[in-house]
Amino acid sequence: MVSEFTAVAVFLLVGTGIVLFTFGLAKVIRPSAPHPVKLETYECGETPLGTAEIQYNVRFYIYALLFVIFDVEVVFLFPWALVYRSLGFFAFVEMLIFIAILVFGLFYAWKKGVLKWF
Amino acid sequence: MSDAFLTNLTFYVLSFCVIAGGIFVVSSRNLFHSAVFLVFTLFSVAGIFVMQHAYFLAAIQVLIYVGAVAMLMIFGVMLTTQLTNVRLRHVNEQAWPAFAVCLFFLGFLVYGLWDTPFKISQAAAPAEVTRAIGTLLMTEYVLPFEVVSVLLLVALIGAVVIAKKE
Amino acid sequence: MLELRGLIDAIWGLISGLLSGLGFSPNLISLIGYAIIAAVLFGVVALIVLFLVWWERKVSAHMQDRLGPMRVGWHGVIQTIADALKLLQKEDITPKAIDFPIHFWAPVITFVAAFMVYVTVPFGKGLIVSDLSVGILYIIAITTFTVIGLLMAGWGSNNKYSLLGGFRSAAQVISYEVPLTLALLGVIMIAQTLSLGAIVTQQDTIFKWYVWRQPLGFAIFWIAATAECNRTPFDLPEADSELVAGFVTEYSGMKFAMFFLAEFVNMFTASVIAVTLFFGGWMSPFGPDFGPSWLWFLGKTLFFVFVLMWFRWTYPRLRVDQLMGFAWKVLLPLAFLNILLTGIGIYIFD
Amino acid sequence: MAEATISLNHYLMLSGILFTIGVFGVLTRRNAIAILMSVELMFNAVNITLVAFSDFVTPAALTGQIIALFTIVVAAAEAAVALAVVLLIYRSFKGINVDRINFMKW
Repeated sequence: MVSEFTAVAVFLLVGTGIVLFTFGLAKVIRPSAPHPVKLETYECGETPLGTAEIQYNVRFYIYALLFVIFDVEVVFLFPWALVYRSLGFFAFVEMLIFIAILVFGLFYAWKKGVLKWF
Repeated sequence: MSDAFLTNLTFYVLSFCVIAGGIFVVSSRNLFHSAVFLVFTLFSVAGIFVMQHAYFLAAIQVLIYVGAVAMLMIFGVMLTTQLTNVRLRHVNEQAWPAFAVCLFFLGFLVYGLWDTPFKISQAAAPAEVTRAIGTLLMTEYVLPFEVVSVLLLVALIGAVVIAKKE
Repeated sequence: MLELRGLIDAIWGLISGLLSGLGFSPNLISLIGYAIIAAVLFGVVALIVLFLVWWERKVSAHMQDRLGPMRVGWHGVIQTIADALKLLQKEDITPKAIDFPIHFWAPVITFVAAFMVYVTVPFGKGLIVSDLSVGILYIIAITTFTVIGLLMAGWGSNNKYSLLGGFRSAAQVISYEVPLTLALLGVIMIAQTLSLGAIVTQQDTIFKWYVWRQPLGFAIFWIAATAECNRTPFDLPEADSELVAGFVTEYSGMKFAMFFLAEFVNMFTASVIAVTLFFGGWMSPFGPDFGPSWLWFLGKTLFFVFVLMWFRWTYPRLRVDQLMGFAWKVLLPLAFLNILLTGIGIYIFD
Repeated sequence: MAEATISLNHYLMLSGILFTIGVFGVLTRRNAIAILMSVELMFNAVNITLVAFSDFVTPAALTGQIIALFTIVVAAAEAAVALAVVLLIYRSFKGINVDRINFMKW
């Protein structure tokens, strides 16, 4: 049962445990002097105006979206890269088509101006 | 601690994480909490994949679902919700009927699955699963593979057209 | 021989003998073994990070013709330990408006994700906790949790600067993630394996280092990795003149320390990946048996960390539009070109 | 090996429960993004099933794993487009509660 991923699980548990332990330790050691001003949201010493519910620009979302598409592409490239040498020229052409189609997408986004920040 | 005990323990702990995470995803009032529990559930599902010897798929699950899809959800939540007004009603009027329907559906699934004999195969899995997947993608599944790129292109263009500011 | 593996095996022989004498089952003993390794490695990583913080301050100081920390210990070597102890005692000031569970778990996730990379890092000959078959893919996958941590910190703080800083960091990290991964793909095409241990053993002399066959790939990787670590010239998330402290604005005490340490761990990780994939990992330039392997590994890695620090005092900060444009319009096409060239190169040269 | 180990049915049950949770979410949540999350849960339930069958029924052919891989890709594409639609809805309706978005009825 002890597979290669057992270490990953153990590391997850031990790492989280140690971090939480240091938080707990700090809680025991540190002073606590509550004051109403300390409970305020930081805004350079001013009284905060409104909450953080400003509308953020949609461009962040567009980058996230491009990332999703290209991340998925990369995932398909991994198994391909692993067998590239054994499969020969055919695999290369297949991947060329695959990449070309997505580079076209990137080019489209570029021309549409979504890669521009301003 | 025998092998079987460890396997069982891992499975039940992971299943608990998956199911508890799923329940929180659909029931949390705070949408951002839902998204974080979604990340938790997806990560636990990756653990389940590891138990089923699908190591490549587990890595992909974390990479695409946690790193991309859940992150996109979080972006969506951050762009459309406010932290302050989470006290609104988050379910519609159909909650109880839906619960009944789901219970019936689950009962139906369990009833259907419990006694079905599946052809359990004892064949050995390929030694290097990732390499085998690569070979399969390049030979047997080459058409779906190329269609995926077209699908991604369509999704990219569609999403850009929809989300772009006029 | 100065190899650590023999020593570790000897110590582990003693402990496991003791445990099996106490009637523990073999499975439990190996679990305990992993737990001990994890705890020890946590300590090692923490020590390395404390050293890096001190080193960064010294390097910065000397590059600016200052002295840096001098008081605590010889040339201030234990300054960061003193700082860590100070942070441990700091009051944890959290505003009332935060989303507590999110705010609390964000630093934990960020740090643990940064730490979990070291499961499959080959530190030296035989010094790898678990040589995962999906090695590189595992590292790439686990580091995506950093983005989740950033977004949680930004949102959970309920602060304008935090939210904007979190958004910016996340957008930057994901933009550079794609060219970074594509740059690593060139090495995988040559090496034909994802396991880091195998990649290191393939590069057993200086002539077989993959950097010679992947110069463009390495350049892309290194630029993207600098951006992933939020280092200058890509340190926009911490542009203190615009965003106060970015997503860590509302953090103090140990929680702040976790973000701070995770940043240095990530810096070390980036150097580790560069060394392992492109510069022969723990192999010495002259073959596997020249000097202690872990020392070669540490030396090479620290050199690359030094390069990151060097960047910081050489380049000015980019503007946000230049930053994103560079990732998508320059690095990404170059990364595709690199894959194409690698594909053709393998045909011509092999 | 006296104790029972995990069989195919265990995975199928887990998948069934997760799928049901997803269905419940889709039926009851008002927020469009929450509905999308529930759909992701359903996708994951299906993937567990596919990989389980791949592991127990066709371990050599890996069919289930390949199909799960394609499922993940389709899910990612779906999420990208669906969230773009959600953003558009948010812009025109100033909210994303789906029971308010009923202009197609008339």
